[in-house]
Amino acid sequence: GEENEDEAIQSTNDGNSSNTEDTQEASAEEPENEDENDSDNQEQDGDRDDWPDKLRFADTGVEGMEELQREFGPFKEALEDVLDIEVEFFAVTDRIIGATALEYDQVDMMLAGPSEYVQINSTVPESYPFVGIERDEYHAAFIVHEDSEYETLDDIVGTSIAMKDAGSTSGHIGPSSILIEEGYDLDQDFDIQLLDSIRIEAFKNDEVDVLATGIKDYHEMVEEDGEGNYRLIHEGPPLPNDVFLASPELPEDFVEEVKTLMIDHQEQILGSILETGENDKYIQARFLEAQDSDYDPMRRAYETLGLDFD
Amino acid sequence: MPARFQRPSITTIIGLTAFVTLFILGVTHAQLSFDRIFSGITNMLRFLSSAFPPDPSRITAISNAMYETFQIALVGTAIGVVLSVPIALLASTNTSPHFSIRVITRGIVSTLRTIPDLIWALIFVISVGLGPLAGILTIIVDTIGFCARFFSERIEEIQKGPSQALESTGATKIGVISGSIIPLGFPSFVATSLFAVEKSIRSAVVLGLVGAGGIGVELSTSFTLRRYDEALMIVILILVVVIIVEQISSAIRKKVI
Amino acid sequence: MPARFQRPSITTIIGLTAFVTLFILGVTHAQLSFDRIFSGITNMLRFLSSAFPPDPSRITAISNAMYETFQIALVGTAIGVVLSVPIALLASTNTSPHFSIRVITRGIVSTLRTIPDLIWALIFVISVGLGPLAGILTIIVDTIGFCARFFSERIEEIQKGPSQALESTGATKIGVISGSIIPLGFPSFVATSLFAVEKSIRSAVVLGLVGAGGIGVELSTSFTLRRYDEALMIVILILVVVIIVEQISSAIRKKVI
Amino acid sequence: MNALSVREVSKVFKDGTEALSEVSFDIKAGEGVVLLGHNGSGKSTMFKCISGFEKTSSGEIYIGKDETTFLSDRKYRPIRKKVGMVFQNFHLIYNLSVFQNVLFGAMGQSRNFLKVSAPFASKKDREKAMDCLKRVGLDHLAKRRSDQLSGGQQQRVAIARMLMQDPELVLADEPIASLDPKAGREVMELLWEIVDERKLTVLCILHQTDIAMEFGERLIGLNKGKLVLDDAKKNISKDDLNMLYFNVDEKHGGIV
Amino acid sequence: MNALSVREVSKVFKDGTEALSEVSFDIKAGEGVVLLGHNGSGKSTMFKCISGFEKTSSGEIYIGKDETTFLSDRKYRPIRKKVGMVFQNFHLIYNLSVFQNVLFGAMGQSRNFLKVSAPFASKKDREKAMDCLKRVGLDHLAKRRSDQLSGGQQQRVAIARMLMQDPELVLADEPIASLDPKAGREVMELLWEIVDERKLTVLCILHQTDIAMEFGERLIGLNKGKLVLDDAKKNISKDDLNMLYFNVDEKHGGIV
Ligand SMILES: Nc1ncnc2c1ncn2[C@@H]1O[C@H](COP(=O)(O)OP(=O)(O)OP(=O)(O)O)[C@@H](O)[C@H]1O
Ligand SMILES: Nc1ncnc2c1ncn2[C@@H]1O[C@H](COP(=O)(O)OP(=O)(O)OP(=O)(O)O)[C@@H](O)[C@H]1O
Ligand SMILES: [Mg+2]
Ligand SMILES: [Mg+2]
Repeated sequence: GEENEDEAIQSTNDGNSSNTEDTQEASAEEPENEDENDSDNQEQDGDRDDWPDKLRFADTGVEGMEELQREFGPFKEALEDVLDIEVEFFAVTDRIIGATALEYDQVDMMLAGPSEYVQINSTVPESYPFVGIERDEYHAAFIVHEDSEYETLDDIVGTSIAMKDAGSTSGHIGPSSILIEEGYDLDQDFDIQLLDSIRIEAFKNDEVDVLATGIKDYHEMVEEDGEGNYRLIHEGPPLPNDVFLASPELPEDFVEEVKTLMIDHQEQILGSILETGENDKYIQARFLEAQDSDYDPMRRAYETLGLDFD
Repeated sequence: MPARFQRPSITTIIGLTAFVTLFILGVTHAQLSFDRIFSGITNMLRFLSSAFPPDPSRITAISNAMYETFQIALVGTAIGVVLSVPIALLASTNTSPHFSIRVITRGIVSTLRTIPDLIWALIFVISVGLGPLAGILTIIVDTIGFCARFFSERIEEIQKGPSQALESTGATKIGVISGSIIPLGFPSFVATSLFAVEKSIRSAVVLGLVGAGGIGVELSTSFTLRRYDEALMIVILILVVVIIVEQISSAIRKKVI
Repeated sequence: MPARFQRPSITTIIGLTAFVTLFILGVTHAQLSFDRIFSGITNMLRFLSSAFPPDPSRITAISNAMYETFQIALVGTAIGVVLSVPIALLASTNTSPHFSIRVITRGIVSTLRTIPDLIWALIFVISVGLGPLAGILTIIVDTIGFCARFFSERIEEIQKGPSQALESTGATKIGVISGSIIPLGFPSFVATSLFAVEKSIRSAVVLGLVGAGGIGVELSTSFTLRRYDEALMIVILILVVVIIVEQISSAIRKKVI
Repeated sequence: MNALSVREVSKVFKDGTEALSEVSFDIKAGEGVVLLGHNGSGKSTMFKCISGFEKTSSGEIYIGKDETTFLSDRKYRPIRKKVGMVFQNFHLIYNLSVFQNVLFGAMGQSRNFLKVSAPFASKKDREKAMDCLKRVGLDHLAKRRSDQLSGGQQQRVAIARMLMQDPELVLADEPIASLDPKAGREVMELLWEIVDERKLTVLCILHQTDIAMEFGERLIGLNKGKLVLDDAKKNISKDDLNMLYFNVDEKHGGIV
Repeated sequence: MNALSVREVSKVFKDGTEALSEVSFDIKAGEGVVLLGHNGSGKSTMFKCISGFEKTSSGEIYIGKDETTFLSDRKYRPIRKKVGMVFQNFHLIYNLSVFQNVLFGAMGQSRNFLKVSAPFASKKDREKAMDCLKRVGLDHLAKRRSDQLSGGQQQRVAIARMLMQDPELVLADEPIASLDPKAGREVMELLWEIVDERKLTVLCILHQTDIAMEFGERLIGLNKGKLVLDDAKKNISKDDLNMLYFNVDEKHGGIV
């Protein structure tokens, strides 16, 4: 079946508009493709009229795959190769813009973090996830200095905690929801500072007592400064997967097709993501099907944080 | 003999008092304790040393990003500058056709400037989609907010003598503007415009916002990955471009000043 | 009779060609299709309507944040402006004591400007800790990068006649500067400084970075939560402050222009 | 017909300085009149009021048939076109060429700016500009930037610009103050030649009483903002002239 | 002793204009000399070279005993302090008061700027500034912003500023061009009074040949950048003077 799917999408690529006549014109112009799979093509044209001829793909800077933001070439090529459709890739550095672009049909598919997905889904309720990236070691952690007296979460009541920016999965929503679930009052019990990209330096310089962030940051700090400097006092449960999500404007059978292809070719695609990065050792990743319900815990975290999107 | 000190006007007194009060409040608020500066200096050196030596391994990729950014910044700024000139003329006391037009134009320019880049990026992404075009539009808006304001300030400072000399020949407003205001303001316009180019390059992050890539994304990725030596390399590259732009500015100004 | 067109110099030709080429490349690169702008206009209106009417429910909290930001911005900018004057004098052709000092000062100012706020925030947090002080220091650096550059440009444009008149009395460099350069540049300095205040307020996000709160954090939180009506309220508040600052600028300039 | 009519014009500046008080005079078309007065007597202010750059505090000014007091800039334009001015401090566009500055004199002729910009001006205009420069002896400096001229050369450019305008009424504010004796005399001859040949009207501020007496058929004198002399040359004695300057109280100058 | 010595000074501007060619003259201390010449003959350039604002292309200039050709700005300062200048276009600081502008004349006296700023100057300096203003008849305008003066009044402020400086050598570039006849005469008398009483040296550029002949004990004449006249008044005939202006070829002005 693999081959078939492949070619099916290829034919979509040829028929670049919503009516059959156009499709045939286009096909006629490129007899090469027609030769390959003539009958199949004719048959499927009917329900593939509405398939896009170009996939607008945005990446909102998923944690651990930041490299993809700037070195997206191989990934884009792999995707084009696998899906056999032209892919327009946008590295968007702000999740709000990504969400808004999807809402206003300026983008077809996105790679987003769990927290982003929840946000986007709340604005565009019909958007849905179709492939998740499962990774090792994707959870929030509470880090203190080795020589500090803090051992448990109870000890850090009354201290200052550095987190990332509002809405970050592992650097805000994750740790916050842990604290909430443990029964603390975020406003009363801690001095939480959202320091974004200077959180680690601020922590290293004792500006704050505790750093609550993704486990990846911990590994990085250990790598930089050696063992024995930092201590984990609490690790949260695994966070939901990063997701590829689809715009409701895309035909569902097309998304289905893409999903199958991606899962089938995951080594090639994941390989292309990791090819450029240096942090691949933290990403023992694989693709799997994603459900909207996977993100309900995230939603609850948002709710308990009082960050609801009207 | 004039008195040593003129009695300051009520407005001056109120203004000064307000300034001094706010300043002192601000200083208190900031708990200024400059001694910390020295205590922290070793920390700082340690941090800075993590950025040395700059890491040139990605220089080709970075240069390409820079080149792309430069192109887009150039287009956006050039269009912005061209649009700024008429806007500035409408906004200046001495060239505006009417008081109300002046007030409205000024208001619009201030608004362009006040609305953050993020919102502009949003607006343009919504209307024209992701990509360089949205970036260019954002840069155009930024440039107008900046240049129109500075052009207008300069226009108001131009001595009125030469303009009156042209007016006295029966010249139209446009004649006076093209013959006197523009030539006399030219050195300053050049400086401001080339500063705007530089500014657009430096604020290349906005291109990242709209998915147009560029040097801003490179820099912020280096930061997120805490590769400070790579970040330093990028900063150095930007600095080189900034200095080149400044040199061009000086060279042009030297001819027309 | 002078020729209609002067043969442009080689540098001019090269410069122009480079500009035009880059501009065209940039336009092509951006796939400029301005028709997209019009097709997207309904989208845009829909988006904008989601911000109307502005939501004033958090007005007290917002105003407080604004007030804090204003104080800090004022302190930082005031100090930055004061430091910019001597730096600008060192960096200007007509006032610098020596060619090499000028080049070095210019280089430093360009560097201050090129190093992104984020890095400054990092550096100052490391050396003086989190809080308003780090914010003030970042604003000071920002202000110097901007004001010193613009002051210096204005200083170079000042006519040399009046300065020569003072020099001819045997005045020292400092005398000439205080007696001629500063008074003649004053209107422009005022405008630039008050623009810098405005700029510091608008770029208040940096205060958020160093844990000093302020209006920037409010704005970005409103964004994250997609509460555009609240964001609009904040933008309106900033706009009010920006316009007030502009009015003050005009009022002072009117007296000294 | 009157080329210029000044009726009870007063001008009080914001700070209370009364520069002109109830000055009235008429100048007939084709007359060449000299305006005299001590420093600060209000001569330049009079010119600024006539050309509308200062609003009068009271009184009316007619240029030809047109009342100018309440004219908008737009309505003033056709009138200004007829009035050529030479300013006391020249007011050249310092970073443009001499040639371009002179060409700008023709600005009133066309609403199209390109027609008076050196590269695009018509051959006729360009030749005329060179002609005007030649008349003030500066054709060899046409290409020079105007701030690279000597003081007298700049004044000549200002005169050439006025000539370029083909005005009907000339207001010249000390047009020969910076000129050498020969050039000064020649400029005066040029102005009066215009009056004679083309029947233009010239009102010229001068401090050189000898030249005033030589050229002006009629002399007008201001003192402390008041009109104190207005008569044909033949009726004016040396003493009358001296009175203009010696009657100045200490509030209005007078050197110790 | 020579107050000023100019030795074979030439000045060629960047664009090739030869403004001065091999000009030499000496002026003895206590002399009052008038410098004449047609427009563009190089008079102002001569002054700029003496005060060091233009570098000479060749030749030397001595002020008192000091060779000035290669002096740095810092070394020039004590020399400039002794040389008072009145510029052809006044060069006032337009947005400061008349009083402040005059006070600035004392800048050479102190390294402390506050001592010449109106609010902090010593009583003595303030009184002296008022005195200088009184001598040019402008004490009543001390508070006025200097761009709100008439042309002649501005020129008087420039003269007052020079007086404030207490110079040993005065270089006055057409100091009476914008003054009315009485004021002009009074300023010339003032200058020559200084020469007589305080044994100062004055070099004064004039275009008014009658005043030049009346005041100058000695006259120097430039023509096309060359020294063509340098003699005591008694040896100079009207014709000599006329030659200064009539010998100008079309390349150097001459009005058609
Ligand atoms: N910056 C300059 N570049 C080129 N030529 C110049 C420059 N400044 C002056 N000149 C030329 O040098 C010559 C001498 O100028 P200067 O100002 O000394 O004349 P002057 O004798 O003072 O004349 P005037 O009586 O008109 O003031 C003139 O021909 C003038 O055009
Ligand atoms: N903007 C102003 N504000 C206040 N007073 C002014 C202003 N402009 C000029 N004056 C005063 O008005 C009076 C007349 O000035 P005006 O320039 O008309 O004199 P003038 O006759 O041209 O003198 P001059 O021969 O010196 O050029 C002067 O006393 C002057 O100080
Ligand atoms: Mg006058
Ligand atoms: Mg001269």
